[in-house]
Amino acid sequence: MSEPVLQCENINRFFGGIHALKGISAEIQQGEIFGLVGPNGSGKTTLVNCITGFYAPQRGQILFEGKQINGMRPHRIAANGIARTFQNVALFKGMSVLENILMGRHIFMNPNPLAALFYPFWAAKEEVAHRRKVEQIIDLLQLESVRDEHVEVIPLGLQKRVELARALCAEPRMLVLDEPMAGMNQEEKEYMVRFILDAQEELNLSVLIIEHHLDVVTSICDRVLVLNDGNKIAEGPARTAMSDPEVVAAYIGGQAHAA
Amino acid sequence: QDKEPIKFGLLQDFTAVYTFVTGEYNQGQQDYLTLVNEEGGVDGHMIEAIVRDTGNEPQRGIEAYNRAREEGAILFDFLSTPVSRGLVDQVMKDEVVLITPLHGRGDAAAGETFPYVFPTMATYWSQAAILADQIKSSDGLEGKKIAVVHIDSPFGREPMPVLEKIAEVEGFEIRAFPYASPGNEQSATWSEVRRYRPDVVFIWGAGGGQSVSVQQAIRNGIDPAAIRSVVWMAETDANNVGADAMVGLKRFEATATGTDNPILERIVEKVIEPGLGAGDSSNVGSSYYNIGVATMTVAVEAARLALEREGAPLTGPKLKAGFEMIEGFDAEGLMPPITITATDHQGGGYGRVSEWTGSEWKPVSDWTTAYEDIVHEEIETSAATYAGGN
Amino acid sequence: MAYFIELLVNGALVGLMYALAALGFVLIYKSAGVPNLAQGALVMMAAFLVWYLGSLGLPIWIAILAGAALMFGFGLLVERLLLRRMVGQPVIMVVMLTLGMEILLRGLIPGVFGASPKSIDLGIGLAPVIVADVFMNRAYLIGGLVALLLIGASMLFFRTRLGTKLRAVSDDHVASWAVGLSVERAIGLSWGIAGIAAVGAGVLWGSVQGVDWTLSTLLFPAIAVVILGGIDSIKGVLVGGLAVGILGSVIPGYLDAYAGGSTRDVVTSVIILLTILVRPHGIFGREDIERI
Amino acid sequence: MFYRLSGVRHTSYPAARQLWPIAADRWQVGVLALLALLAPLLISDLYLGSYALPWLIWTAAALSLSLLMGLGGQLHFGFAAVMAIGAYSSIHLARGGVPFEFALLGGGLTAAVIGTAFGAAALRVKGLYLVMATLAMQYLVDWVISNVPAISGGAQATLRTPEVSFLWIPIDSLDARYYVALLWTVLMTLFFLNVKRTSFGRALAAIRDKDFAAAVIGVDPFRTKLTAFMTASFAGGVSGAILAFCYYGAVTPEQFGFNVSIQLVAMVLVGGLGSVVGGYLGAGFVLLVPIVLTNLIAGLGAAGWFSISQNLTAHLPLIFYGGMIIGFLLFEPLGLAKIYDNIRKYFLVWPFRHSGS
Amino acid sequence: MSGLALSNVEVVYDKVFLAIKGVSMEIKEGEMVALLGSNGAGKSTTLKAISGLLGPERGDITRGEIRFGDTDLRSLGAPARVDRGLVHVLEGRRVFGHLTPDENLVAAYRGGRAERSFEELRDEVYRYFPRLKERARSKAGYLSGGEQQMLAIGRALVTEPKLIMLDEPSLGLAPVLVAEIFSIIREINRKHGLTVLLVEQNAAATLEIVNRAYLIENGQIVMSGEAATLKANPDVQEFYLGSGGKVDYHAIKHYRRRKRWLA
Ligand SMILES: Nc1ncnc2c1ncn2[C@@H]1O[C@H](COP(=O)(O)OP(=O)(O)OP(=O)(O)O)[C@@H](O)[C@H]1O
Ligand SMILES: Nc1ncnc2c1ncn2[C@@H]1O[C@H](COP(=O)(O)OP(=O)(O)OP(=O)(O)O)[C@@H](O)[C@H]1O
Ligand SMILES: CC(C)C[C@H](N)C(=O)O
Ligand SMILES: [Mg+2]
Ligand SMILES: [Mg+2]
Repeated sequence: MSEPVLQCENINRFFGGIHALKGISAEIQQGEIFGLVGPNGSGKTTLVNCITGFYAPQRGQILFEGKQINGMRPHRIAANGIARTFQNVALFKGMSVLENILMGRHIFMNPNPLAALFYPFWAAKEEVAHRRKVEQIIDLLQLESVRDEHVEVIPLGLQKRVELARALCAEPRMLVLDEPMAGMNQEEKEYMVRFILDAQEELNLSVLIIEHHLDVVTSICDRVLVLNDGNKIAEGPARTAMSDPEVVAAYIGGQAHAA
Repeated sequence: QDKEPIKFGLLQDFTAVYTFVTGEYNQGQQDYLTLVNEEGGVDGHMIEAIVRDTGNEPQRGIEAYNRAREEGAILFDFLSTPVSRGLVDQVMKDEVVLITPLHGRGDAAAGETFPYVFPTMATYWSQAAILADQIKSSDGLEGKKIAVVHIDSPFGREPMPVLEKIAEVEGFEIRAFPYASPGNEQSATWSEVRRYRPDVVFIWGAGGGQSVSVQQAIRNGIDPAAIRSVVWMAETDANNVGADAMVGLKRFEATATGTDNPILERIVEKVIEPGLGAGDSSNVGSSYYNIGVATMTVAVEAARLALEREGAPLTGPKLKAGFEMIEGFDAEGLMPPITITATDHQGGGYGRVSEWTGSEWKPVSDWTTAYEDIVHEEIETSAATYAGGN
Repeated sequence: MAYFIELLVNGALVGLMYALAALGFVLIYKSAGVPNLAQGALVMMAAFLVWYLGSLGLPIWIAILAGAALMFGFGLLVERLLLRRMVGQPVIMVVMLTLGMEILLRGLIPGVFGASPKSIDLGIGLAPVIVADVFMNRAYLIGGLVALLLIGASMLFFRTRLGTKLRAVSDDHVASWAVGLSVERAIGLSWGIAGIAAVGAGVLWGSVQGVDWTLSTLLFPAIAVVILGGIDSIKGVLVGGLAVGILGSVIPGYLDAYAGGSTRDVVTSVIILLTILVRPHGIFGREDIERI
Repeated sequence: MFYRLSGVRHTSYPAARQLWPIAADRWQVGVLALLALLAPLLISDLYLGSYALPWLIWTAAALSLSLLMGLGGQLHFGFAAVMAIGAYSSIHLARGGVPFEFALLGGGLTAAVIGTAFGAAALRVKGLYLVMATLAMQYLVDWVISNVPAISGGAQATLRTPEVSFLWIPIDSLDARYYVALLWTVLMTLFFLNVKRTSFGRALAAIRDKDFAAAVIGVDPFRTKLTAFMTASFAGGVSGAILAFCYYGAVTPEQFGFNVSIQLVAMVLVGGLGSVVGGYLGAGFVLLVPIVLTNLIAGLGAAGWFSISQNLTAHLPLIFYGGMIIGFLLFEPLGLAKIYDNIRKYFLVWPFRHSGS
Repeated sequence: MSGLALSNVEVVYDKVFLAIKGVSMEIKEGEMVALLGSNGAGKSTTLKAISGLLGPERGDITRGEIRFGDTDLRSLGAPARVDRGLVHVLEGRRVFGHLTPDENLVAAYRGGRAERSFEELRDEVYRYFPRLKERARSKAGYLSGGEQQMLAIGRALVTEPKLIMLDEPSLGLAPVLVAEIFSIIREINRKHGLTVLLVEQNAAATLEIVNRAYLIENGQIVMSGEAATLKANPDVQEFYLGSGGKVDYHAIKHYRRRKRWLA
């Protein structure tokens, strides 16, 4: 691995009286899969929200490819090459799967209402060009069968996959996934893992992933960061970090093998 | 009867802004037309009223107007300032008569500019003048302080220019106190009025706002006798304020109130008693009912004159001519004698002042007109702007 | 100074009168989660009912009580016939339904009882109440007291277990069902109570401005009060009412003379705009909890 | 039956993106367009002038609002004020000698500029609070119009539209006014349909659905919302101007009061949010049903079907109208467009009853 | 008397979409049964059909019978079913976000019809979930996922149920909490004889604690039996258990066969 793509330095975030992140620092290397784990409410999503611009950290700074991104608004960060998915699926209801994925191309389009006036000359061409990329991603994630379905009627597992597809369409250099496998059974988990690995490899991405499925974390993450109550309690290669006694106590519990 | 009926379009607002007046007004109109028909019509022609609710919405007014026109109506009454104003051009283009008694554009009194529009009764400008005149003749105007408490709308602001000019002439002080429409809450305005210590208060509103004004005035220690109201003040308002509390309040009136009049007596006898009335018989003789009757007496008179002079079938232009032939017509004492000419569609701008006695309105002045020059000037300048494109 | 105090006091009283009209709106929002655009129509209906009962010869107090009972029943009926079938639909559709209801009532009530204005006489005298050159409106004084009373009672109500259940229902209908709360009954109850609040507003406003359909336009000042105070807060009704009343009285009291028109509605509009921009959820309103 | 999905195959991306991929729909559109073109020959002036003409213009207005409310999810309860701005400024421009075509554009632009200020509130709040903010702005605009005689047209507060011509054709006859309105409405319709298919339209829909998810794929919520307000206000302003020139002939402040705003919202909601068919149906419903009911009830009364007081007769249309809104919502909460859609779908899958696995 | 029986239940969404097709199940009093299946198989739909919550989603039971004890549930509204002792903990927690945990419990308390006092029930919930007691005064909407899940279960227990249905209680929870919640469920079942119907993705943990399980795919029950029997089934192992939890995910990046029992 080479130089870090993302550097978080001393990130602090408060919500009223709650100190949700207490000076977190982390570095994610180019091309690695980086796991973010920790008990519920430990601040994982908050950290990710800081990285993607939804919350501004009150203290600390975040650099992406050497450029400071804290303080930027989410859409600017997206345009800079970070894409993400959400813990609770956040697809656009009322749109088809295809349209949802096409939305991922937004940063490459020109959202001008005048386009609608001259649709045949202008917008249509733009659309058709982007469709090729979209179809590629649909192929990659095997979404052909639901391409034209309304997104709210397809099963949750597929919805998460569509969300991933939407994120990939933006041709990001870094992908942030918040619990992509929550609520999936074994088979679906395996599919999801395969898609994440394929995408990472083929598109040469760095991945930041939050996941509670320990087996997944230990087997695909190069390194992990474990949070507890806004503090970093462990960091390092997945298997080592996960067997840290503090991590076991706070996060995994006695019957770790059960999950 | 094989003579063509004459059709009037009474397309009014029964459900929205003007509900306080429309019911009784329209009932008076219909009852009078029934009376005319019962008595054999106008030269044998029956009069047919096309009655529709417009809800005070312009698009409904336009539709109702076009439909009634297609059915052959040649006279219209919308009893709605916005609808009437909106349709003035159309009416003149279609050459049918629009009557705008006590509403609509005041400058429509200028007959050359508005050949097909007939206010037929005193405009708000004339009303203000007559009220001022009554004060002048009872207590004198000079040195007085007059507060004009009005609804903040074009209608509410309308009397101001005329009153200001009269103030100049007569040497009294005048100040406007607008309250926000619809006027159900005016307390801040009246705090100001009380501090102004006016000798006389004009209240210029309509509907619920009027009784709120009176209540507020009394609560603020203003003697009802010092209050002068625009024509829109009726028995229902008195009841709302408290019939006894309002004793002494004076208003402008364009027609007599009560059933003590040959026409109303005949209505009671031939329409109400046989059960042909258009509504609740307890309304017969109320202020707004009688205004309704009076508007139709003028229209029927115009139709009669037109038929007499020009012969059937009656058309818009003929009816217009009929209106302009009306001379000294007073509806057997129900209203002041009016004379409508091609230049004066207001009919002279007559009216009188009456006072609430606790149970009825008692006239305190004769039918009169006042400050004609000032009113006339106002009409002329306003009509001139219309002629100039607006 | 006396002028200022007078504007202040009367503004406060008027504000309480508006709060009275706003209370029902908040009650329904707080327990059913629906902005009820028909609240003004309920106020109108209540006033017509009380007037009608009075015109049958009932003493005014009995008429008011009977009116309250009828309006409560009407609230239950609305739920039974209409809202029950809308549970789980997008809120905007339920809002539309209340708009339909307001149109229907605005036709039905004046259509049946007559559109010309009626009067309710509460026996509140017109003689001025002037304390140290500060004039007070007797009718508003009484209205303000009634408003305080009803607002207080509502605050206590929402402290009870039943009140908590109603709040739960407004949060999440499906979850309420799942734990055995009868969403239907809760919504019915909240409409019933809002109906009673409407009687208070209808009778007091009706006695001041007369009873006709225009009472239903009280909805707008009521909404202004509610937005300012926070749409689901009863405390907010009180504070919002006072603020709208006082600012809408004091500022125009000094400004009108120069503006050449009545600035009250402009002032109110600006207050609303500023509140929304500065504090989107009103003074006491609850924030939306949105976790990403 | 009438609709056939089978046999419809798309071989290229552009083909799949046609507006009306189903032949039967194309037929319908074609027939309707033809009828609209021939309307002046087919129906009497009464129906052309009092029904078809206002229906078209209000449809354009409703579509403008639907762009904002339906596609963008931004509730706007002050749209009549936006139309008023368009109407008043275009009239003043035309009176000042600006050619009608440019006066329309000018009206639209003024409305767009001021309308975008309305949108500024939308950057802070959504839902009911946005409703209130826009309503408050409606009041402000109303107040300014009716308190500044220079805008409203003097003491009588009536402003007449001057005689104008459009593309060298004088707009003095009903037919001419009808065609101008038709042209504008068709333009609006096509624009609306196309917007849904452009990145702008999708960005709007995305913001409506999940603003944070939209942001994360690079949609700028500020810019998108403001653009939406600007576009809708422009369209609303032009619709207001057309309403003034082609229908009212003279404008008064009441024609653009807040109850008109509510009616516009009702048009959008009753029709169905964000649907073109809904725009037409909703505008028709809100505009014409009260009129039709009034005539129907008056007609029935005259024919002696019932005898009730004048007062009740006048109120019956309101009662039925309110009842119909309630009825439709209970029957199909998603609006008239959804009812239309259900019927259409029924035929699409005919003779099967259910689609799906 | 509080056994649950579904026979041949069919649910249609939106009048067009057939989501479950003739599901039959039986759960005896005091039993703990799991309903397993992949995403979109119809598990939640089945639970909603039982608890009567299909209405708001425009779903409709078009065929079949659901009996609880000796009452036919189909004619009852959702609250009446809760009254009969049947409670449903919804997928995604759905706590009353603007209420405190304490108030959430109050909202679920049945008042006059309850057998035990509110304080008694609340204290019992806090005994199971001490963490909730600490957060009892902050708004439930700001609790962490695990705490919300605990609150949702606690809230259901306050209704004094005979049968509790849990829809994916482990969704999004940290392993330590999953273990905790599962053990509490087991405890409630053992100690109070509460019948449990558990919908889960986490098949391995689930099959550890339940007596029996049903497997649902595509709206149909495809397999059922004792937990031990199912655990031994090779298909179940491969698709639900991940061969005993020892999958090397890097190695699965190749074509996989689909489930056999699918058409
Ligand atoms: N918008 C917010 N307002 C107030 N508090 C918040 C907000 N967002 C998060 N918190 C608090 O910050 C803390 C961290 O929450 P966060 O969502 O980051 O946890 P998490 O690690 O993602 O947990 P989980 O695994 O359950 O998703 C929690 O205590 C939470 O209540
Ligand atoms: N409201 C609805 N309208 C239309 N279809 C729906 C609705 N809810 C669910 N469905 C469909 O019904 C099927 C079964 O859904 P259900 O929610 O019961 O699945 P599940 O087994 O609980 O899946 P998950 O693991 O995602 O919770 C799915 O295909 C889903 O798309
Ligand atoms: C019919 C009348 C009451 C109309 C009045 N001029 C107004 O505008 O309010
Ligand atoms: Mg999280
Ligand atoms: Mg489910």
